[in-house]
Amino acid sequence: MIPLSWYLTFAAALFSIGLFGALSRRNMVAILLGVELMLNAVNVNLVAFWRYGDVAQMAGQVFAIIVFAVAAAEVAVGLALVISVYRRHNTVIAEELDLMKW
Amino acid sequence: MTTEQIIFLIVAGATLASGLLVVTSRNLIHAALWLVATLFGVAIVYTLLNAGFMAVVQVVVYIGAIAILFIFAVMLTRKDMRDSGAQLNSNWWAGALMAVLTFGGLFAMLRTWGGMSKTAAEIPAGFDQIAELGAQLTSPEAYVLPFEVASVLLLAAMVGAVYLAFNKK
Amino acid sequence: MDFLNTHLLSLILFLPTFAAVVILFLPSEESKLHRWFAFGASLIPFGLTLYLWNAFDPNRTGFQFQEQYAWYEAIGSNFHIGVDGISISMVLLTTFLTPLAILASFSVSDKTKAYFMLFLFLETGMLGVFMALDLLIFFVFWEIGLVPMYFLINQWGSANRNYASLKFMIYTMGGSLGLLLAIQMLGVLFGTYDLVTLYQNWNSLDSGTVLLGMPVHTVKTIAFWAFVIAFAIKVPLWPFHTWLPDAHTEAPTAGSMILAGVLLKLGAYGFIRLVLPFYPNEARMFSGALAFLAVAAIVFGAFASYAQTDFKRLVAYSSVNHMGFVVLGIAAAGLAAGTKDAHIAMSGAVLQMFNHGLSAAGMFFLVGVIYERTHTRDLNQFGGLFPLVPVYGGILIFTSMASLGLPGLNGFVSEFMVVRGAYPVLTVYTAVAMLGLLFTGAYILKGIKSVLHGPMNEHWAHGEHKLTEINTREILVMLPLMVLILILGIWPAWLVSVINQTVVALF
Amino acid sequence: MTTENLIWLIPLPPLISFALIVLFTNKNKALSHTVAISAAFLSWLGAMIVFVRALGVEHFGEHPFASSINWLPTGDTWLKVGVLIDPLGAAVLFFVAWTILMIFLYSVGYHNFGQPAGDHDHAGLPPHGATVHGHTVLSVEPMYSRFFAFISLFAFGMFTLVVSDSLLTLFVGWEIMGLCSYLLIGFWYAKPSARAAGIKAFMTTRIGDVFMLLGIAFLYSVTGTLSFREIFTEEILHTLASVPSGVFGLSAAGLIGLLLFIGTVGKSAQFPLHVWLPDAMEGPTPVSAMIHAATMVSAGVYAVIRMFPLLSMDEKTMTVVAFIGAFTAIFAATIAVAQNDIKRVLAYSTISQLGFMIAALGIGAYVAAAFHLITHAFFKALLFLGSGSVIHGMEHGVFHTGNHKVDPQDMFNMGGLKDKMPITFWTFLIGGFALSGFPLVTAGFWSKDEILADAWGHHHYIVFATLAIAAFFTAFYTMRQITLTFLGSPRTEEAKHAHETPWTMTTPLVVLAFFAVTYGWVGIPEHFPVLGPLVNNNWFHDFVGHTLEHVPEAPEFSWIPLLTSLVVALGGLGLGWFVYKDVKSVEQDKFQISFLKNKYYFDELYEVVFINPAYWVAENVIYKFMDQGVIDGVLHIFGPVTDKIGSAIRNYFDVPVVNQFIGDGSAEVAWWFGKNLRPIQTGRIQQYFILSLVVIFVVGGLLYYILTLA
Repeated sequence: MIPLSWYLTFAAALFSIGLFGALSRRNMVAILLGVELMLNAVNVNLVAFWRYGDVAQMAGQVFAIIVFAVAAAEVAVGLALVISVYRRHNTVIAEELDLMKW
Repeated sequence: MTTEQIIFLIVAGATLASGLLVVTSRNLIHAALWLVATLFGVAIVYTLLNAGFMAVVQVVVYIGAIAILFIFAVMLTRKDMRDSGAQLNSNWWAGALMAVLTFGGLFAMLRTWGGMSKTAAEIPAGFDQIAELGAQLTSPEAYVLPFEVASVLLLAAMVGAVYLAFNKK
Repeated sequence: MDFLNTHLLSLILFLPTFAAVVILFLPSEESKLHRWFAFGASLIPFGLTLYLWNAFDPNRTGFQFQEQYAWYEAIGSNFHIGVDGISISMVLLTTFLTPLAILASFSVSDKTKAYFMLFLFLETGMLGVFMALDLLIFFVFWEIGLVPMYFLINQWGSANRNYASLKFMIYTMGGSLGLLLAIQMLGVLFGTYDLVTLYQNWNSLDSGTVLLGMPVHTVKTIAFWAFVIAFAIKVPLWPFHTWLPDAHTEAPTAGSMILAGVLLKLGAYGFIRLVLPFYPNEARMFSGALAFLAVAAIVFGAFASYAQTDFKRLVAYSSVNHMGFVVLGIAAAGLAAGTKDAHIAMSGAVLQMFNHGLSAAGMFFLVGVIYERTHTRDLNQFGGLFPLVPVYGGILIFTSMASLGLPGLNGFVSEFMVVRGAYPVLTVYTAVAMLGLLFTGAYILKGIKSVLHGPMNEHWAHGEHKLTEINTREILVMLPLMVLILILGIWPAWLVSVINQTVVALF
Repeated sequence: MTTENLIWLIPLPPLISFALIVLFTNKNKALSHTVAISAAFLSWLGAMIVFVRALGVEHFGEHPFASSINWLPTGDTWLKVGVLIDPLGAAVLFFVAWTILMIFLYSVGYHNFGQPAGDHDHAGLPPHGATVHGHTVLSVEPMYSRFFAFISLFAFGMFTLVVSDSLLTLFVGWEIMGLCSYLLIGFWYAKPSARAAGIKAFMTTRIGDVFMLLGIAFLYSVTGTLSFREIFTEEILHTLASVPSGVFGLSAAGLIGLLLFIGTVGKSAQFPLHVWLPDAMEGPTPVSAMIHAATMVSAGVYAVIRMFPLLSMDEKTMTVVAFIGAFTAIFAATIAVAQNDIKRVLAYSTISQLGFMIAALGIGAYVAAAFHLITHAFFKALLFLGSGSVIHGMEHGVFHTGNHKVDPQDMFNMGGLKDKMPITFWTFLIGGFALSGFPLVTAGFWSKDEILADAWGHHHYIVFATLAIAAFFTAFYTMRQITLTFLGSPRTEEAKHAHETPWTMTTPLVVLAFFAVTYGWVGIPEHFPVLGPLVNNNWFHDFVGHTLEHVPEAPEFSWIPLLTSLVVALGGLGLGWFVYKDVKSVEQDKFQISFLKNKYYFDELYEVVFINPAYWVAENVIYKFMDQGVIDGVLHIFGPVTDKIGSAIRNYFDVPVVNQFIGDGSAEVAWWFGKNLRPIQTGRIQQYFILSLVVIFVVGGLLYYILTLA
C-alpha cells in the first residue's frame, strides 16, 4: 500500500515545478504551461484525499472535476489573451509587456 | 516495497521529470509535448488511486483538449517563438528560490502532520463511484449549484475567449 | 374579486405610485398626456375607496381590511395596514381631494411630468399614514409625504418659495425627530411596532416599572410630549403654526389644496391614532395645556387672519383657526375619555377634519383661480369684482360660508359637536374659543368684502386686465366640493355614524 | 297628507325656489319672480292649512303636531331633529306666512318690474332710472332675480325656524337668516355704506350667536336633548333650576337662559347690540320689512318666548331680560324722535317695540309678548312697506325734476303726500295708529295694553312706568312722521310730483292694514269694560297660553294701565300733530338734538372701544408682534445660531484638525509611501507574482512562528 504522504509529496513537487515555470519562463505560453502543472498537482491532492478519506463522499472528485472546468476556462481565456496580445504587440514575451508600469 | 509502490515511484519519477522538461525546454512544441507526458503520468496516478473515471477525464480533457490547444497556440504565435536566447527571465533565480521554498514549506508541513502515513481503506464492494459522482453532481442536496456555476463559468470563458481572439479587421 | 378584497388597501395605497412610475416613461413634452393620465390614475383609487367604503362594516369594532407582510423582521416591524371608521373617512377625503387637486393643476405648464409624479407620490404618502397600523410604517409614510410637498412648493411656488419650503421642511423635520425617538423607544421596549399590540402592552405596564432608568410615568410624559410636539407642528397648533401661512402662500394652488385639505389632517390624525390611545393618562393630565394651545390657535388664528391683506394668507390663517377646533375636540375627548362628551367631541373633531378638508381646499382653489388671472393676491387691489365674475362670486360666498360655519353647511355640524363635547369638561376654554368663532365671521366677511363687494373695479373690468369668469374646468373642481359640503351640512349621519362607531369603541 | 308631513314641507318651496333661481332662471326676471312668489304662496297655503287644522284640535297645547327623525349619531344615542307646531308655533306661522307672501308680492313693484333697463345701471347699485322719450322714468333693478333668490332663502330660514322642534334647527334657520340679512342688507354691494352695513349686521348678530351656541351646547350637555318638548318637562326644568352653574350665582337654567337671551339681544337688536339695525336700512325696503317686521328680529323674540319656561326658572335672568327690554324700549324711542330718514324712524321704532316684547317676557307676560310680537309684525311690515311706497313715490318726483340731490327718504323733503298717494296714506295711517296704540280699533292698542296691564298687575311698577313713557314717545314720533310726510303742503318740488305706486305694492299694504286692525280683536281681555263681555273670552290668551304646561293667569283688570295707555297714545299723537303741523324745514324742528340724532354716539363708541382695538390687536399684536416678531423671530434665531456654531466648528475643528491634519496629512503620508513604493510597480506580472509569494512566506512564517513557537 502506498502511504498518503507519497502522493502528497509528489503533488507538492509537481506544484513547485509548475510554480517555477510560471515564475521564470519568458514565453507567455510557457507560463500557462506552468500553471497547468500547478492545477494538476492540486487535482492529485484532491483525488488522493478522496481516496484516503470517506470514499462514499465524492467531494474530492467533484472538486477535481470543477478544477478541470476552471482549468479549461483558464486555458481558453489565457490563450486567447496571448493571441490577442501577439496580434497587437507582436510579442509573446511577458517581460516585454509592461503597460501597467508606473 | 510492494509492486504498487514500485509502480508509483516509477510513474512519479517519470512524471516529475517530464514536468521539469516542460518548464525547461527551449522549444515550446517540445515543452507542450512534455506536458502531454506529464499529464499522462498524472492520469496513471489517478488510476493508482482507484479513480478510473478521473484518469479518463484527465486524458480526454487535458491531453485531448487542453494540450492540443496549447500546440495550436504555439503554432499561431510561431513567428515569435524566440527559440534562441534565454528561455528564462532575469529573475529566474528568484523563481527557483520560491519554488524550492514552496516545496520545502509544504514538505515540512507534511512531515509535522499526523495523517501522513494513513493508508487507504478498501473500496466497498458494489460501490459505483461513477454513478455516485453523477448523482451528487446533479442532486440539489449536493453539488448541483457549483456544477451549474461551473457551466456558467465555462460559457463566460467561451464567450470571452471568442471575443478576445476575434480578429476585428 | 377575491384578490381585490384581500388587497384592497394595498391597491389604493400603491396605485398612485405605480401611476407616477408610468408617467416617468411618458414623453416629457406631452403635458396634456401627463395631466389626463394623472387625473385618470387618481380616479382609480377614489373608485376603489368608494368600493371600500361600501364594503366597510361600521358596526364591527377594530380594524378591517387588514393586511400584514413581513417587512423588517429583525426589529419586529411589519408592513401592517388596515382601516377603522376614523381612518377610512380620512382615506376617503384623500382620494377624493387628490383628483380634484390634479384637475385644479391643469393650468400648470412647467415641468408637468415631475409635477404630477410628485403629486401622485404625495397621495401614497398621505394614504400610508392613514392606513398604517405599525409605528415604523406610520413614520415612514409620514416622512414620505413631506418630500413631494417640499418640491411642489420649492419648484412651482411663487416668489418667496425657497424660504417657505425650507421653513416647512425644517419645522416638520424638527417635530419628527422627537417622534422618531419616541417610536424607537416603544419599539425597543416591546420588540414590536405593531399598533394593536402596543396599545395593550404599553397601557398595561405596571406603574412601578422602571424603564430606561426612569419611572414609567416620567418616560411616558416625555414620550407624550415628543408625540404631541410632532403632531402639533403638523396640525399646526399655536405657537408652532408660523410655517403654515408661508407654505400655503407660496405653494401652487393645488399644493395648497392638498396641504390644507389633507396634510394638516395627518397631525390631527396622529393625535387620535397614537397620542390618545397610547397616553390616556397623560392626555387627561395635560388636556388643559392642549386645550390652551388649541384655543390659542383658534383665537390667534382668527385674529391673525383678520389682519391680513394677502388673500391667500388670510385663508391660510383660517386653517389655523379651524384646526384649533379639531385639537380642542381631541383635548376634550382626552379629558373626558369614556363619556358621551368624549364621543361627541371626538366625532366632531374627526368630522371637522373632513369638513375643513373640503372647505379649505375649496377656498384655496378659489384664491388660486383669481390669482391665476390677476397675478396678485393683494386684497387692496381687489374689491368690486362681483359684477365682473358673478358665478365666481357666488361660489366664493358659498365656500366662505362653509368655512364660516354657517348652519346648513358642513362646518357648523362639526363645530357644534366639538363645542358640545368640550363645553362640559373645558368650559372656560370653550367659552374663549367662541371669541375665535366670532372673528371667523370677521375675517370671512372681510375677505368677501375686499374681493367681491364695493364699487365696480374699473382696473379689472377692461382691456388687458379684464377679469374672466371662472371656467368650466374650474367649476368642475368646485362642484364636487360644494355638493359634499351641502350634503354634509344637511345630512351628516352617513359619515358621522361610521366615525361614531369607532369613536365609541376606542375612547 | 298628514299634518306632520305637511309641516315638514312648509319650508321647502322657498328653498327650491332659491335653487331654481340661482341655477336656472336667473336670466329671466319674470320667471324668477313667478317661481319665488309661487313658492311663497305654496308655503302660505301649507301654513294656512296647518293653522286651520290646529284650530280644530281640542287641547292643542297638549297634543301639538310633532314628528322627528334621527339626524346625528352622538355616541350611543341620536340627536333628533323634527318639526313641531304648537299653539305658539301656529300663531307665529300664521303671521309669518302672511307677511312673507305680501312682501314677496310687494317686491315685484318695488324693484320696478316691467320698467325698462336703466341707462347706466349695473349690478351692485340701485337703479338710476332710464330715459324713455326724453323722460326719465324708474328703471328695473339689475339684480332682480338675485333679489328673489335671496328673499326665498330668507323665507326658508324663517319657516325652518318656526316649524322646528329643537334649538338646533331653530339655530339653523336663525343663522341662514343671518346670512340672508347680510346678503340683502349689502344687496347693493357697490355702495360702500351698504357693504359696511351688511358686515355690521352680520357681525353684531354673530356676537349674540356665539353666546347662543354656547347656551345650546350647555343645555345639550346637561339635558342630553335639544327638543323643546323634552326640555320643557317638569323634571328637566327642575334639574336645570337646581344645578348651580358657577357663574354669577346663576342656576344652570339661568345661565343657559341668559346665553340664549344674548343671542336674541343680537338678533332682535336689543341694547347694547342694537347698532346694526338702523344701518340695515341700506338694504332695499322689502328687505327692511322682512328683517324688521316679519322675520329676523321677530325670530329673536320668538326664540326667547320659546325658551320662556327655561328662562322663568331663574329670577335673576328674568330681571336682566326685563331690564334690557325696558331700557331698549325707551332708549330707542328717544332716538327715533330725532331722526329725519323715514326708514330710520321706523328702525328705531322697531328696536323700541321689540324692547316692549322683551320687557313683557321679562316680567312673565308670556302671552302679551307673543301677542305684541304678532300685531307688531303686521303693522310694522305695513309701515315699512308704506314707507317704501312713499320713497318710491318720491323717487318718481325726483326723476321728474331731475334734481338728484334731493334725498327721497328725508321726511323734510316730503309733506302733503296725502293727496298724491291716498292708498299709501290711509294704510300708513292705520299702521302708525296701530304702532301708537290708538285705542280700541287698532291691534297695537290691545297688545300694548296687555303688556302694560301685565306689568301693573304683576307689580312691576318700574317697568310699567318706563314702558308707559316709551309708549308716549312712540305715539309722538309716529305722529311726527305722519305729519311731516303726509299732512300739510308739499315742501319740495319733488313731493309735488310724487305718484301713487302700482297695485303690486298697494295690495300688500291693504292686506296688512286689514290685519293691523283686526288681529287685535282676537285678544280682547275678558274683563275689559263693554267689549270684554261682548267677545266673551280672550281667544288668543286661551290659545297661545296653552302652549305652556301651566296656562298663565291673565292679570286682574285695572283701570290704571288702561287709562295710562289711553293717555300716552292720544297724548303722544296729539302732541306730535300739534308740534309738527306747521314745521316747514329742519331748522324749525326743536327735536334735532345732536345727542339723539347721533344715537347717543354708540356707533362711535363701539368704533373706538371695540372695532379699532380689535383690528389693531389683530394686526399689530397678534400678527406682526407675536407671529412675525416673537415666533418667527425665535425661529430666525435658529438660523444664525446654527450658522455660528457651524462656522465655529469649521474654523476651529474641521479646517485645522480634520482637513489639514487628518485629511491632508493622511493624503501626504499616502503620497510619500506611493512615491517611494512606485519603483516596485514594474508592470511585469511575474515580478508581482514573486513579490506576493515573498509576502506570503514572510507573513506565513511570522504567523507560524507566533502561533506554534512562541
